[in-house]
Amino acid sequence: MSVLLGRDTRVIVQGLGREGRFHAERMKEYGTKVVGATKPGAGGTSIDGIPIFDTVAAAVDETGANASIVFVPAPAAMDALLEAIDAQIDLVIAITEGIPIADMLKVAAVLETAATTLVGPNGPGAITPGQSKIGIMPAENFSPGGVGFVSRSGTLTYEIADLLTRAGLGQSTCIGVGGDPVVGLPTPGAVRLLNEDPETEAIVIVGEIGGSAEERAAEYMRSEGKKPAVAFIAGRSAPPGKRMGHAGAIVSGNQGTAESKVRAFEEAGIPVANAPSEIPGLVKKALRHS
Amino acid sequence: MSVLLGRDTRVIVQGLGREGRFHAERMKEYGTKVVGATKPGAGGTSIDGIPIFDTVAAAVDETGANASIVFVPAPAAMDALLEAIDAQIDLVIAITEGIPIADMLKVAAVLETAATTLVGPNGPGAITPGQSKIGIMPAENFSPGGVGFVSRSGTLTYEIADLLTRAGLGQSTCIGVGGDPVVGLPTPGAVRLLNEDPETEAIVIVGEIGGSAEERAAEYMRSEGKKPAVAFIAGRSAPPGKRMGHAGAIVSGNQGTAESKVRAFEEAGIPVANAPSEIPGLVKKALRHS
Amino acid sequence: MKLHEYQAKQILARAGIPIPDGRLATSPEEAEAAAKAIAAPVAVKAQVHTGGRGKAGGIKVAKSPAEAKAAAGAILGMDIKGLRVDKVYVERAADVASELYLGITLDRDRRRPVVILSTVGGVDIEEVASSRPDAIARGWPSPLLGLLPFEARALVFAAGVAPAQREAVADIARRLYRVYGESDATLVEINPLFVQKNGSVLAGDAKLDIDDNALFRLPELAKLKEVSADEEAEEKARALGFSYVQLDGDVGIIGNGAGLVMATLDAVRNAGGRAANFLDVGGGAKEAVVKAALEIVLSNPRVRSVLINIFGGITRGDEVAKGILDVIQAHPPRVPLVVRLSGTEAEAGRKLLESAPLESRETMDEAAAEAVRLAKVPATA
Amino acid sequence: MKLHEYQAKQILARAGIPIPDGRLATSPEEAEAAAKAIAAPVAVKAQVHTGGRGKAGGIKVAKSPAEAKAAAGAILGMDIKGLRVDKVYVERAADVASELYLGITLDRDRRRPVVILSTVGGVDIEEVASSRPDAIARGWPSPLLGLLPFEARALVFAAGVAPAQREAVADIARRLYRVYGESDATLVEINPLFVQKNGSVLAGDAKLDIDDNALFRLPELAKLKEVSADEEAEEKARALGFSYVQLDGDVGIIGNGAGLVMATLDAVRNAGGRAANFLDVGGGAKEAVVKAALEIVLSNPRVRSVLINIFGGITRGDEVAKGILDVIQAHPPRVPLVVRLSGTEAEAGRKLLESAPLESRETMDEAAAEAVRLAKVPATA
Repeated sequence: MSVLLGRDTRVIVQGLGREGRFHAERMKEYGTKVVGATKPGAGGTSIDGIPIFDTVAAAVDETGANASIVFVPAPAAMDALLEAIDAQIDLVIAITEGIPIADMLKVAAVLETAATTLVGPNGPGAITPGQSKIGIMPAENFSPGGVGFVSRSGTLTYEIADLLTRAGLGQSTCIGVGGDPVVGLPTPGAVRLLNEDPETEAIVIVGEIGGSAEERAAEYMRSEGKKPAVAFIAGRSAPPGKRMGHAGAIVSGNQGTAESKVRAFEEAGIPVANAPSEIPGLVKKALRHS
Repeated sequence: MSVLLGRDTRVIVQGLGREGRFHAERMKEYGTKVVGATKPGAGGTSIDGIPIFDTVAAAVDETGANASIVFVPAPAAMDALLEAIDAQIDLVIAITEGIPIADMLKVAAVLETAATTLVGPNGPGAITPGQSKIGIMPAENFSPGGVGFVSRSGTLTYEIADLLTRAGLGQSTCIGVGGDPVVGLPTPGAVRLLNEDPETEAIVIVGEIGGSAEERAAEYMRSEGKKPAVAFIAGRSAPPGKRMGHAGAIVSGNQGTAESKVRAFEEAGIPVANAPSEIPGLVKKALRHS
Repeated sequence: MKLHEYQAKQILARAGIPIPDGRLATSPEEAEAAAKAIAAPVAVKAQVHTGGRGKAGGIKVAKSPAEAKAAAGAILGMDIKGLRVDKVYVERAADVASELYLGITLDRDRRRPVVILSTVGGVDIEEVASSRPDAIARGWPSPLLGLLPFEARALVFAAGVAPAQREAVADIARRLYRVYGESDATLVEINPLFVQKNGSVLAGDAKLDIDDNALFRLPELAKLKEVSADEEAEEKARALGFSYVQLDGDVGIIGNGAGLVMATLDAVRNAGGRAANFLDVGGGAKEAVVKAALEIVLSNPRVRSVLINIFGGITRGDEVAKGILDVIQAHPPRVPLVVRLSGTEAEAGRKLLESAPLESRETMDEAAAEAVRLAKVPATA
Repeated sequence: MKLHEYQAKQILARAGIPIPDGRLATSPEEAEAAAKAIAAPVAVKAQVHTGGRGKAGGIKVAKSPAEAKAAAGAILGMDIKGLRVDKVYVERAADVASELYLGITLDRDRRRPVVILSTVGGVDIEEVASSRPDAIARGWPSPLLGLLPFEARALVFAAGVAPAQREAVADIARRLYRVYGESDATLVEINPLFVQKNGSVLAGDAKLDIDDNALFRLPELAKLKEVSADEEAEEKARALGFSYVQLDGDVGIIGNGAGLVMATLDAVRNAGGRAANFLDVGGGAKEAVVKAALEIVLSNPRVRSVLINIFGGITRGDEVAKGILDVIQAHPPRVPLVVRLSGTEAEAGRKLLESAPLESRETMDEAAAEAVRLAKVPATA
């Protein structure tokens, strides 16, 4: 494995509804070890060949799962996340969109002293190409290699993975940190994981307007960066005060502007692409110069 | 120092009312470094020669205090304790009686991941004789030496310290863990500190009816005990269902009986005194045989 | 502080927990009217602050208003474990299929609330805990987050609640936890929690004990406080700032500090006597407090000697001595006094007492032995 | 979701925060009656979901009911930043000695709420934050414990609140935090928080923005939702499950995934054009959704070309293609369409579109360039 997930990662699915079933199937096809799922009251049965448990604790006990993917609808998502954290699952990936901020603040407070890494919510998940995929990304756009990739966006991640793959740049691990204002593993933390990963040779950081996660990631790379990095910021043309889909993608006052983020990366010596299509070229150039 | 407190411990007083002032004076007389006190709104002044601060954080910043003693009345005590924990004070000693259990449960939950050791509430405090006293115990009953001493009671602690001192058995550190059902450092944790303290040669454990802290302490000593110990249980003649003053001192159903505690100590090879007056003799005997 | 079943049930109902239709009655006529209004078989239940009322005949089923009147007539005025029944609760009888136990209290070792659920209800849960530990499920919610849905579900699965009742029981558990938190409860219990033949779930009984230390912030609950006759002395002591528990021996005990007083009780027993009470005057006891304490202890007719054991810390021996002198000069006590002073200003105190009509001893053991001896001397005068 | 000042103030008042006496009015006559009832000088304040109403003339002081009537007549119907004023709030004028700022919002970096207090109130707090950072005190309470008394005190000391108001301001801060928590606020603000000449403290204005994602559990607040004319298209889109923001360019944009749509907007700008909107159809977009999205985008008269950029993950390219074909067959669009499909089933989708009257491109950059070019072609027919 590169970071977070690899061949030995054993995953359970929380929320095996229509979407959960569809993606569990895709993950299994990819080779991800999907070892169980939770559905209160259906414990002991199986769905699509996946053993079902009443609780996460029971699933962990009986399957040795060390990761979980959460599709539980927003109103019950906090409970699902806290259940996974309580069961001391190493990696929890939350796909769910629209979780109230107050709920995520509670989850974040619990995470402060928990052993779990939460990726998401409202992201596509994470993938270590060729080994394990825990998420909803179309696997065919990804390929194994040395580019670590962090993104706040979903489909933009697929787009960029596709461009990298076509350019012959495989990926070590891609982490979709999620588009909400409060996420479990924000961009700087994800960048740190890749920076410290021996299998990652270069890092691509895809940010968007809103918040200051990109500025903090740039600051971190400026002082601790061990490998070349390339950045892209989506939403450079977005006007202030308008929320661009993601609850986190908003420029309010002088907070969260694309300019500030681009400047931060440039000050850290990290080239910023004007369009996703420029990223592969910048990565190649950066690798040549490092 | 032996454990928790010693010559270099710097104490602030939270709640400098009548009782707080009286005991601050006694502590200073004993040689305890009382470096400040908090009284919101009176910051910058001084009382009885003690500099006053508006907040615990300010007091810590300016005095380098690493301990605090809390006399704040019960309704505001949770806030005072959380303020001290938030200021990352190493040792907090709570004298306050009558704190609601729900408040102490919150404090206990915060302590789970904090750096602070809380002794009390509803106890006499702690003393390392000859070095530092943070509490309300009459100092003249204590003397320096090698007997570590843990107690759930206040005046009974003075009584037994007096008996030990008269018998020529000085004390390393005496810890009054407090008589409430929920305390910061329960008996087993206090016993562990003394067991691992190189300056403590023998341990006296004074328990009382209610709860199972004594059983757990006995269990701990049975498996990890490095030095001789002697126990005493107050309330052997108390009938079930009657609360003996301390909110924690109650036998309910088959929980918390003196018999169970005595048996646990005996099974751990720890002699149990029938009266406080027997304790010094048992300690001497235990030290001879060790 | 204990609440009556009917009070506890009102609080549960406000939290959205289903309870049977019920009405309070203080006379047979009111009970009859209540049964008429409910228009179904009812249970007539004594409202007293003690357990075991069922075994004592304090609960009767009535199929008609007339039967309810008769039942109330039999129960009202009854003595249950020393408590007189003044009120009955008339409640629609449930159509019981099975009984569960649900309770929340403090787990001192874990320093967390513990939620206990069992499919063996209607009985002493401690008995079930020791005879069939597997029949009991426990959960320890964080006091900062409350009982989360997943924790309630885990309990329901672990206890083996039938599928049809799982959701309802998990929901009731979460609501009960809210009651526990919002009313600063030390114990809240639904035992039995009925499962009716139609599948619905309903609180059969309810117990709610409140943390006395939290009453200052619970004005509504504080109003419900009732003091029974045998608790009066204890309440009076509490009002004076010390704690008093009546026991059944003949040596009156006064001391400072709960542990020291307990040890004094033990010392009396070691000397072959029996304590008449526990009385802790607390820290910093002043003259007036000692005086009031003596009066309370002497008001117990069984007391044949009084042992005062003070180890001075905050409390000063001379002040205690003055209090003792004052009260025995004003009202010479009807029984002998033994005093043991130690600690702060003890010597000054002992000096003050030298010429007083009482026994002074240096150690707790000696003082206890003397008090026990004096209690056995036949009363003179 | 934003609340009006009068709604926010009602919520603050219920939480025990002092507010001036005030009444809502929708006509000059009602405003006159309100001023008469208040019987003191009043402020007549436009109730619109935007800031800066003061500068726009939306607040007037009136010394008599007649003046209040006149003020309301001037304000009602006014246009403030494109919003029509339908309601005014008539409020007793405060006797202001000084103004503070108090607000609570989310600190994304710390993942905690942040409470902000400043003795410089009544102005843009972001301006104060950059020009006089020391005039602002901040605290980050734990969402599990709420704003504790000691934290509120620390804020009051750090901000330099005058001794006479410290207790009141700390108390209001704690109550405001409760409002923040209980109403799932993303922002709650009292600016200015008045200190009156008699020393009392009072909310001068109030702002309360609610987390839309939490409205499902806030039925009372959800009822207060108002949709202004210019937000209608955005609301319609939200009801259909996708997000839409109107902008002022002429290239209509449809895409899936917020990041991809933002990147598409950027690509349009890179190609020298301007996007007319942001529209994210979200994940798993089906035929019907694409159809509805096209209709919404085309309803904007400024749109001169439409760029559809779909990268298939959950969304399948063939389904998107079918949706496009359906809608252009039923209602041939008045402007040219450029489609870029990639990812899952993209090839199948592109094949379906081959004979359709639209432009298909392989990359985002090419598609954006084509859409910009077509928007600049003068309209024919």
